[in-house]
Amino acid sequence: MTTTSSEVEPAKQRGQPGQARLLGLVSRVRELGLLAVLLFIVLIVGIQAPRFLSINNFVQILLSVAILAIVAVGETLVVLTRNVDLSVGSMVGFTAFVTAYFFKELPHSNLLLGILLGCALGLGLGMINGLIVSFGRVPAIVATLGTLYAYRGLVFIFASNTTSQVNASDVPGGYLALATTQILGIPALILIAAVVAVIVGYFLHASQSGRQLYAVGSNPEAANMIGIRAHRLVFAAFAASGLLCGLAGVLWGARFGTVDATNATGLELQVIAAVVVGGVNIFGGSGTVQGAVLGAVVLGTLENALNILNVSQFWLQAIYGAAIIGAVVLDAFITRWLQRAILSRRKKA
Amino acid sequence: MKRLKSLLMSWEALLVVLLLVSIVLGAILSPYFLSGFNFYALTSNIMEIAIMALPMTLIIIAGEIDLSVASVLGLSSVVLGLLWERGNPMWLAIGVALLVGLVAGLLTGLLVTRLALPSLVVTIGGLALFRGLAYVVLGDQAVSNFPTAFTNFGFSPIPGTELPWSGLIFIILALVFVVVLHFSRLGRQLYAIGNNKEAARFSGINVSRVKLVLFILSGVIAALAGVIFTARFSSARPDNAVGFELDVVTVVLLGGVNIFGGRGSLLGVVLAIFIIAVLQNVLGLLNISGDIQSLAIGLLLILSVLGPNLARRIQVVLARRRLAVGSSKQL
Amino acid sequence: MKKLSQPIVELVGISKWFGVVQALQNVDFRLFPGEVHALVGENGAGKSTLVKILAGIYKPDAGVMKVGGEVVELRSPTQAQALGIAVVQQEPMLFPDLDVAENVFMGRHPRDRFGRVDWKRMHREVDQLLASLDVTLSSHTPVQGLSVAEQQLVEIAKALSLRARVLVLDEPTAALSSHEVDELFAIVKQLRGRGVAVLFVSHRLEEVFAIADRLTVFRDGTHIITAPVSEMTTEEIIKHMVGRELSNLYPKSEAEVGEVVLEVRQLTRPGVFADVSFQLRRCEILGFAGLVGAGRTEVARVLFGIDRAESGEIWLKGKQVRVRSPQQAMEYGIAYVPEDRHLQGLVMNFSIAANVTLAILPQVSRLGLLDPRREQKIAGEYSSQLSIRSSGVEQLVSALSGGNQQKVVLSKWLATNPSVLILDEPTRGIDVGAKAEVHRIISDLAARGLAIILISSELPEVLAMADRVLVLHEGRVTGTFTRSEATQERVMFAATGQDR
Amino acid sequence: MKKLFQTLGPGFLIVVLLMLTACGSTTGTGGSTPTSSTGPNLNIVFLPKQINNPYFDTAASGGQLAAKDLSGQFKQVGPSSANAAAQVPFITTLTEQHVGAIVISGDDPNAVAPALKQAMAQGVKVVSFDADVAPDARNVFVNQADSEQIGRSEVDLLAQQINSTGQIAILSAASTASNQNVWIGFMKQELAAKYPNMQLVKIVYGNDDDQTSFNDTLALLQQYPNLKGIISPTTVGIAAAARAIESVHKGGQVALTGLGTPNQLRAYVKDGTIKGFELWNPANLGYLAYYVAALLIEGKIKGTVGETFTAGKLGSYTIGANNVVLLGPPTVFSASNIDQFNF
Repeated sequence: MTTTSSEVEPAKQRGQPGQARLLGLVSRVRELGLLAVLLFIVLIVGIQAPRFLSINNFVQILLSVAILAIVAVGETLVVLTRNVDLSVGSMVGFTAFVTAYFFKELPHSNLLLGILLGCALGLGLGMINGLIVSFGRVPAIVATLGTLYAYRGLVFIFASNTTSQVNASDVPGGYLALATTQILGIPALILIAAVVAVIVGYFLHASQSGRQLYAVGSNPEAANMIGIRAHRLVFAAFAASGLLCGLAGVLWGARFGTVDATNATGLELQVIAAVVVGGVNIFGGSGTVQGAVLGAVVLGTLENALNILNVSQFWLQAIYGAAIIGAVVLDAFITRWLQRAILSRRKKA
Repeated sequence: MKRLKSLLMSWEALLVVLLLVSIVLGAILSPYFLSGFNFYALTSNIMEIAIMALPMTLIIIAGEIDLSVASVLGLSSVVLGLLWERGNPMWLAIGVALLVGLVAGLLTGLLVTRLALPSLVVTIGGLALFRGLAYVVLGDQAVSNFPTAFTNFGFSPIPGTELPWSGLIFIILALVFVVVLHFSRLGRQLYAIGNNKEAARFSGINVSRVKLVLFILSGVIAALAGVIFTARFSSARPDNAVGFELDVVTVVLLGGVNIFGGRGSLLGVVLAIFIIAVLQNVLGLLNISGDIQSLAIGLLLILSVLGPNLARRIQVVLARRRLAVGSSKQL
Repeated sequence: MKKLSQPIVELVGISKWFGVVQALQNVDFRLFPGEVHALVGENGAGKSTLVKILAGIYKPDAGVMKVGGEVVELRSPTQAQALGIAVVQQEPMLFPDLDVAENVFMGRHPRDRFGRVDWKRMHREVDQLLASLDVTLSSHTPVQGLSVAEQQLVEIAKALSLRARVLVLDEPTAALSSHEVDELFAIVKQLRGRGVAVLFVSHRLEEVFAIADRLTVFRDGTHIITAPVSEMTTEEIIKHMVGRELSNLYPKSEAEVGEVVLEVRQLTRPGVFADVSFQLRRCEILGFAGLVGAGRTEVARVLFGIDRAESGEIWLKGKQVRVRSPQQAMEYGIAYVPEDRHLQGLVMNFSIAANVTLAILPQVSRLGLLDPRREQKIAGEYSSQLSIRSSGVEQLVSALSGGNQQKVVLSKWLATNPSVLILDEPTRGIDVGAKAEVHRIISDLAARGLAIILISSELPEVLAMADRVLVLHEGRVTGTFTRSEATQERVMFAATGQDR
Repeated sequence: MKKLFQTLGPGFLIVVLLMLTACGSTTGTGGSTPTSSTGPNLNIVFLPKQINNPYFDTAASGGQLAAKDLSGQFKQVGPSSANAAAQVPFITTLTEQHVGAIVISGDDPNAVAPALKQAMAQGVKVVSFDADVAPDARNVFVNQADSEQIGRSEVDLLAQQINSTGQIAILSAASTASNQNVWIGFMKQELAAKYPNMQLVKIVYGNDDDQTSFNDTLALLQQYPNLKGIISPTTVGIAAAARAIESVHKGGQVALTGLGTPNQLRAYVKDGTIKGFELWNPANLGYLAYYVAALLIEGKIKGTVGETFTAGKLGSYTIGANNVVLLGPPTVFSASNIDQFNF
C-alpha cells in the first residue's frame, strides 16, 4: 500500500510536460481499451461469420442495447456521486407496465401524454430513492435494494388490480411505432438513446451542476469545503435516474408490446455491468456517459457475437459476470501501473 | 455511551416485540398458524436464507458484503446434481459441491483482499458469473432422481418433532457462529476490523486474511445451503434460489447489523429471520399475495436503516438541546 | 506599504478549545492590505488553528473577527471565500479525478452566454495563471498523480483566480523547490504590490526574512510578539518560538543505558526520507524531533512494517531483519503507539479490556476462544499500573478522557511485552495532569529496560525525556544531540534546516 | 450485561423453538377445521406456474365456470414469477388450510413432489394440469393434449408452410420446462422420420419471458439468414417471435407456428406473419381440471385407470394410463377460423 500521506516531499520533482500528457493519456485508456475490445470482437467474429459485419446486424445490436443504454446513462449520474441505484429494473418495469396499460385503456389519448406520464412516474420513483438516500441518509445500496423489492411489489399489485398482461394488440399502433419508426433510415429507438446520451453527456461536460456531480463523487469533503450542496446533487442524480428509467420504460413497452408485471426484472445487473465495463468508477468521481454507452454496446455486441458464433446462450450470464469482474480487475491494474509510472518518473527527475 | 448501549439493546428488544406481535397476530388471524405443521412449514421455507445469513452477518460486520451467495448456492446445487446423475456416490457429490463453494469464496476473497477491489462490485460480478456457470454446467436439464434418503433429509421433519433437518443444521451452525462472533478471537478481530480497519491493522491483525477466511466461509456455507435446497426440492436446477441474496441481506440488516460494519449481533439477525419467516407465513395463510410480501420486505429493509437513523438524529437534536440548556444554566 | 491604516482582517481576543486543550488563547492579530505577514511558531503553537479560523473551517469559541472593519461570523469556507479570504491549505483539498483547470474553478466555472461551461476560457485562464507562476504544469493534467508540490500550485492558482484580498499560505513552500519558491515569492510580491494582504505561515526562517514585512510569533496558543522583520534576527525569533515552559513535565530519571537493541542503517524511502541511521539502546529514550512533515512518523511506520523502505538495513539485537507487516514487527518485539489515537490506536466502540488485549488476542484465548477472565485480568493489571481512571475495564473507551485513552493505547502495546517501543506524539491533545503521568510512565518503562523512540512535536517534552535527540529536517537527519548538548535553540536550528 | 443478552438470546430462542416443535408434534394437525365442514369440501384452489399470466387466467376462467356449475369454491394463488421453489410455500400453506383439492401446473415436476405428497397424505386431492408433476405426487393429470401429438403436429403444421424444406429453429420456454422438452423430443423424432430436408439448426430458450424471447428471435433471424421457420410451443414465445419477425419485416419469409392464444396472435394471423398455429382451449382445460378435482373430493371417482366420468358441458372422459385424462386434440387456428375464438 502506498499510504504516502500528503506529507512533505523533499525531492525536487517537477511536473514535466511529458508527464502531464502521459497522465492524460492513461486516464483515457479505459475508453480506448474498450474501443479496442469492440474492434477486436468485430474483427474476430467478422472473420468467422461475415454476416456479423452487415449493417443490418449492427442496427440490430444498437436496437438491442438502446434501452439499456438509456438506463445506463441515468445510472452513470448516480454512480458518479459515489452511490448506486439498484432499483432501475423495477422502475423500468413499473413505468413500462403503467404506460402500456394507459394506452390500452385510453387508446385514443395523445401519444405525448402517455410518454409524459411514464417519465413523470419514473421521476417520482427516482425522487423517492433520492429522498431516502440523501435526506434519510440510508446507504444507497440498502435504499435501492429496498425499493427494488418495493417497486416490483407495486407493479404486481397494480397488475393484479388491473390486467395481468398488456398485449401488443391491445395498444394503439402509434405507441408501438415509437420503437419501430425510422427517421432518415435510422430506427427512432437508437436516435432517442443517442439523443439522451448526447444531452446528458453534454450536461455533464458543460454545465456547472454536471461538473459539481464529479466533484461530489471525487472528494465529498473538498466539495463541501467549496460550498457544493452534495445532498441536492445526489437527490437530483437519483431523480434523473428515475426519469430516464421512466423514459426507458415507455420505450420498453413500445418495443416489446407485450408487458407483464415481471418485465425488466434483473435489468439492474446488465446496467451496472455496462456502467462498470464502461469505465465509470464505482466509487464515483470519474467516468463518462459515452463510456457507459460504449460499455452497453460492447456487452450487446458480445451477446450478438456469441449468438452468431453459435455459443450456447447459457454462457451469456457467466460472461456478463466475468466482464464486470474483469473490468474492475483491469481498473486496479491500470491504477497500479499508473502509480508506478509516476513514481518511477519522479525518481528519475 | 450507556445510551448507545441501551439503543443497541432496544433494537433487539424491538425485534423481540415485533416477533411476538407477528406471532400473536398470526394466531388471531389464522386458525392454522399455531399448528405444529405450520411451524415446520414456516421454518423449512426460510432455512437456506437463515443459514446463509450467518456468514453474511460476519461479513457485513467486517465492513464488506457478499451478493453472490445465492448464485453460489445455485452453482453448488447443479454440481451436486450433475455428479449424482453421472453415477457418483452422494457423499462425493456433496463434497465436491461444498468444494465448489469454497473455490467460489476463495476467488471472491482473493479479488477483494489481494487487489483491494470493492466487494460490492466483485460480488455483483460473482452473482452473474456463478449463476451463469450454473447454467453452463446443467444447461436445459434439471436433475431430480435423488435417493430417498437425501430427499427425506430435505423434506421430512426430524422424526418425533416438527423441526426440519435443515432447522437442526441451522441451530448447530447458529450456535457455532454465535461462539465465533461473540466469544472467539476471530469474532473480536471482525468487530475491530469493522469498527476501525486502520487500528486493527496497527494492532497486528491480518485484515486481509480474516476477510479471506470470511469469504471462503460464506462460499462454503452457501454451498451447504445449496445442498439443503437441492434436497428440499429434490431438484438441481440452475435457477435454484434466484434472488435469495436480497433476502439474506435484508434479514441481516433488519437484524440491526450496520451496513458499514462494526455493529450488530447474531441475536438480532436470528430474530429478524423469524420475523420475516412468520410474516411471510402469516401473509400466505391469509392468502395475501407474494406481491405485497415483496413490498413489505422492501419497506422493512429501508425502515430498518431509516428508523435508527432518524432515531439517532432526534437523539442528537435532543442532546444538543439538553446541552444548550445545561450550559446556559452554568452561565 | 502601509498606505492604508485600516487592517483588512482583525482578530480580537480569539480563543479556541479542543476538548481540554486550548489551542488559541485570547489572541489578537491584525493583517493589513499590501503587507506580507509571516506567522511562525513551533508545532502546536496554534498557527494552523488560526488559519482554519480565517478559512471559516473552525468557529472560535470566543473573540471577534473583523474583515474590512466589519464584524463577521464565518460559518463556512464559502463565506470566507466570498469575503475575499483565500487559503492555501497545508494539505490540498482537491478533486483527484478532475483536471487542474476544474480544480481551480470548481463551483464557479467561467460560463458563456448560454450558461455553458466555457472550457476554452477556463483552460486559457488557468494556463495563464500557471504561466504567471512560471510553472510548466498543463491545465489539462488530472490532479490524480500530481505531487504535493504541484497540488499546492493548483491551490495557489485557485487563490489567485479568486482575486483574493487576503491570501493565506499555510506552509506553501514546504514541498517546493528553491526555484519554485523564488517564483512564488515573485508572485507574492506582485500581489503585495496590488494591495493584497498575505499571511505567510512558515517554518523556514530564511524565507521569512526573504519575503515578509512583518512577523508574528505564536507559542502555546498565545501571541508572543509582532514586529517588523527588519528589526528581528534569527536568534531572536527562535528564542521567542521556543520559550516554552517545562514546568508540567516529568523529566526522565537517569538510567544506565544498556546494549544496542535496534540499529538502523541508511534507511531510505524515496520521496519521504533518506539515509536515516541511528542506534537505540536498552533503557534509552531516543527523541525524534523535527517539524511536521520532517519524516519522523514515516520512519516509525517503516520500522513497524506498515510501509516498506526501498533501501537500508534494520538490525535488531545484532541480527538483520526485514519487517514486512505489523505482525512481524510485533514478533520482533517492536511496538508502535501511533500518532492518531482515534484513527489508528483505538477501536472507540470497544471496551477498555477489548482494546488492551487487541494486539495479544492469542494470549487471551484458548483454542481460538476468548477467555474473558484472562482478558479482564490483564486489562485490570495495566489499568491499575497506569492508573486508568474508569468505571471498570468493561467501560467503552469512547467514554474516557483523552489522557486515559492514551493510557489504554499504551497498555495495549505494553501488553505485547516489547523490547522496542515507538511512541508517536504520546501526549498530543491530553491535559496537563495526564501529560505528566504519561511522562512518568515512559520514564519508568525506560528504567525497566525498554528501548524507546519518542516522537514529539513538543520540543520541551523531547528535551526533558530523551537521552539523545535525533533531529530530522525534510527527510534527512540534520542533527543528533546528547541530553546535555540539546537546547531548544540548537534543536530548532536543526529542525528548521538552518546552517549554523 | 449486553453481551450476556446477546449470547444467551439465540440460545433462549432456540429453546423456545424446540418447545414449540415438541408441542407441535403432540398436538398434530388435527386441531384446525376447514371453513365449510358440511358436505364435501369443494374448496378447490388452482396453483398455476405464475399468476398474472393470460394463459392461466383463461384456464382459471374455465375453472370458475365449473365451480359455478358444481356450486363449489374457486380460488387461484401462485407465485408472481415462474419458479419451482416459489410454488412450494403455496402448497404447504394450502395443505395447512385443508383445501379440498390443489389443481397445479407444476413448474418442475420433482421440486413440488414432496410437498404435494405431504398434501395428499393429509387428505388433499391433487390434480395436475398443463404441466404434469411426478406421477406419485398427484391423483390425476389432466393433459391438455397428448405430448406426442403436439410435438408431431407442430412439425407437420410448419412443414406444410415451408414445403418441407429448409432450416428451422425452436423457441422454447425455460430450458428446464419438462413439457417443452418432451414436445421438443417428439419434434425431433418427427423431423427425423418424415422431413429429411428440414434441418433443426438451433433451440433457444426465451424463459417464457417476453423480452428474452423477442431478443432470441431477433438473434435467430440474424444468425440464420436462410431460416425458413420457427416453432414456438409456448404462448409467450410465439407472441414475442411474431412481433420480432414483424419488426424486421420478415413476415411471410419466415414461417412461424406453435402454441398461442387467438387473442394474442389475431393481428399477426391477419397480416400474414403467421399462417397457422394451434392450441387447446385453456378454458376447457381449467374446466375439466376443476371437474376432476371436484369428483375426486366427492368420491365419485377414485382416480384409477379405466374410470369413466362426465365432465359437464365437455362430455365424457376416461382416465387413461398413468392416471391421465386427455382433453382432446388441439384446435388449429388460421385466418379462416380465428375470429370464432375469444381467449
